[in-house]
This record gives sequence, structure tokens and C-alpha cells, in this order.
Amino acid sequence: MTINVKFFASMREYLDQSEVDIDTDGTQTVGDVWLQVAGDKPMPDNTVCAVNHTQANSSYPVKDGDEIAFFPPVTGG
Amino acid sequence: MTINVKFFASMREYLDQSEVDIDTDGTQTVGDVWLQVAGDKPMPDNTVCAVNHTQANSSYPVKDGDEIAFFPPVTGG
Amino acid sequence: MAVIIVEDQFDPWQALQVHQQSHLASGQFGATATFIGTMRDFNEGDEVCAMTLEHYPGMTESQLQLIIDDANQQWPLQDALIIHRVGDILPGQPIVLVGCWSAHRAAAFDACRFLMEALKSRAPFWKKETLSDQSHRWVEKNTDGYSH
Amino acid sequence: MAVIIVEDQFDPWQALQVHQQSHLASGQFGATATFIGTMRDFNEGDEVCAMTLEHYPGMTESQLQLIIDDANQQWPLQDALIIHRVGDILPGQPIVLVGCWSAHRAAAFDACRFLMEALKSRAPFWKKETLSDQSHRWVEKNTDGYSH
Repeated sequence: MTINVKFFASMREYLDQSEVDIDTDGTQTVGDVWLQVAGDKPMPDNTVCAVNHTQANSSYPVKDGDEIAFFPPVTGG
Repeated sequence: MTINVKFFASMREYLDQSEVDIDTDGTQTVGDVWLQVAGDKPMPDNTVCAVNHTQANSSYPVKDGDEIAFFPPVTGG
Repeated sequence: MAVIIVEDQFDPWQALQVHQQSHLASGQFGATATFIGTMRDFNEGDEVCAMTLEHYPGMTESQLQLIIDDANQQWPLQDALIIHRVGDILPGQPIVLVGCWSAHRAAAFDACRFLMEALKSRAPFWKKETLSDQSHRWVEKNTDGYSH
Repeated sequence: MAVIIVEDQFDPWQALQVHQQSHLASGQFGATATFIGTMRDFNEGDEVCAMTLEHYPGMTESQLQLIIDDANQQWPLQDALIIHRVGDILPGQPIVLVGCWSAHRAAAFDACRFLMEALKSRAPFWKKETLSDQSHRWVEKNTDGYSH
């Protein structure tokens, strides 16, 4: 299955990439996606994860066609 | 001594006058001023009194040259 | 800090723009909170066609200045503006404007609301409504804007 | 109810005037509360020369819409407007605008503040500052605007 993964702000700089499509037949959760895209770089403590534009935690299940995002705490306004 | 007395809003209509200068040699308090200008019309319950633009109660002493005002609760804004 | 009593209709957004441009240093303030009270065409279940706003010249201005002084003692404000209409007014026209500028948003929000509530309880203004049958009535009291 | 993400500088007072004129019925609303966040030229003790605002297209808009839906469930709003700037921005330029229109002031005040705090904690925007030595830093977190 194919999943679109996006990184924003300091997370984009930390992983040195903004977006990647991954083929993930063995991937079951948001946490698994992180391991596949980040390799041995640990997930920073206050990382926010979103699945299809809704915040989700690392154990949230992923499915084909999902858009997964990782980003730091928001600082707008 | 001379005191300037003003009435606003529904108080002006109640007493049918907007302003009067009174000569008040025997007048000692805001309450005395009311008696002199209102005659036998009782002071409505929630009347606000001001002496020289500062809110004061009926027992507040008055002196020559003071500006005394009587008005209902404020309703601006 | 400015207190303005106006007899003619005013545009609140233009007044804020003009005041900010002439009184605030660009880059210094981070937070602007404003409140605008506008005349509605209904009140207490009745249709209201017009209103007359009376004030106490002299005392009104000094009370508004005291209210601003109170706000300045409680919050680090960079500026505050109060504009209040008097005289004859029609539905849809602004009655009152309160604006607060500060470095941070908590101060701007809190001070703006404080100024508005203090104005409604301490500043001598009175409203007389004209209803659709051309009868008149004085508004008797303001509600507490912190309660719900 | 409108959510607008803008890349170019906007005039908050003009935006409010235009929105009110085109979306609100005259005489219906009595209370308008607004908040405008403006870029300062100092932060955390340092001089800030410029800023870049990043967002998450798609999620940002849907989060802002959810926040407005939340406010609508809690308060009787006649309208709400959120405008947020993205891209490169300079000190003195507006970053965010929140406006709420209601019949009464408590709802307008409370909803405006709620929208602003919800936006700062839930809407995906990120700020990167350029300091006077041309170094860059990400703003790490927003403060709680209800505390003092």
C-alpha cells in the first residue's frame, strides 16, 4: 500500500525532507511510518502526528492512501 | 452659598427641569439639596448622585460653588 | 490614550486605523483587542426605530479617563482608545468603540473587556429608545457582561 | 463564517469593514469583538528583523473550520472571521485577525478569545524568526493566553 508522508517546519529540517510517498506493506501504525521514513533518528518528544488532517497518536493504524504528517508544536497566531 | 444642580435623562423628566442654581445657606448635604429642588417628590430608589463629577451618596457634604447632579443608573455602551 | 465623544456617525474601522497609524509605533505592539457596540433594531422583544444617547458633559469624559487610568494600573497597555456616540442614532450605527494595544494578547483582551464593562457601569450615558409605534422609553439598566 | 489564509499583507481594519458590510445585516448585531496579532520587532529579548510563517495546506483550513464550529456550539454567533497570514512577513505587519459578531457582548468577547486561543494551540502554523545577525530560529511553542 502507498502512504503519503509530510514533514513541516523544524521537523522538515530535522529529517531533511518535506514529503515522501512510501510503499508500506508491513506498516501498521503511525509509529511504524516514522521508523520507515526516519531510520534511526528518534522522534522528538513533542512531535505532533496527523492522519488525514486529524491529530493522531503513534499507535493510530494507517491504511492505503492515507496522508500522514509529522510536525512540531504549532506556533501561529 | 450658590450651588449648581443638574438633572439627566429620566430624572430630568421626573423633575421637569434640567438645571438650576440654588442659594442654599442652610443646605449641608446632597440629600438636603434634593429636598430643596424636588420638594415633596421622593428620590427614586436607584438615583445616582454626583458632586463635582464624582459619585457621592446623600450624606455627602456640599459647599459653595459645587456642581451637584442627580441621574438614573447609566445605560451607555 | 484617547477618549472621544462624538455627535456624528463614525466608522469604527477607519477610526481604529487612523488612531493606530498616528499613535502606535510599528513593531512595538503585538496584540490589539477591540470591541464595538452597534445599535440593534430590536431590544427586549420590541422593534426599535431610533435612539437618543444623552451624556453628562464633563463628568462623562472624566469618568472615562479614570477608567483608562484603572486599566493602565492593571495591565501593561501601549495605548487605549474609547469613542462613544451621543445624540440621535439609528439602527446599524456604532454606539461605542473600545480598543487596546499591548505587547501580549492576555493584557489586550482583559483590558478591552474591563474598559467596556467599566464604561457600562460607571460612565454617565443614558439611552432613550423610540419604538415602532413612536413611543419612547428610557433603557433602565445595563446587564452584566461577564455573566452568561 | 469565513476562514482566509493570505500570502500578501492585509489591512485588518479594511478586511473587517468589507466583511461586515458584505456578510452582516445592519441592525441585527449589537456586539463585535476582534483581535489582531501583529508582528513585533522583538521577541524573547532579541531583535527580530523578519519572520516566515509556514502552514499545512488543507489541514490548517480544516482545523480553523473545526474551531469555528466549536465556537458556534458554545455561543450564539451571527458571524465569525479568521484571517491568517503565511509566507514572509516583516515587523509591524498583521499576522492574524479574529472577529466575532453577536447580539450581545459576552458571546462576542468569549468567542473571540476562544477562537484565538484555539487557533494558537490547534491550527498548524509555525513561525521562523530572522534575528538581527541574520541567524534563524524556530519559535518553539506558544504561551497560554489565559494565564498572566
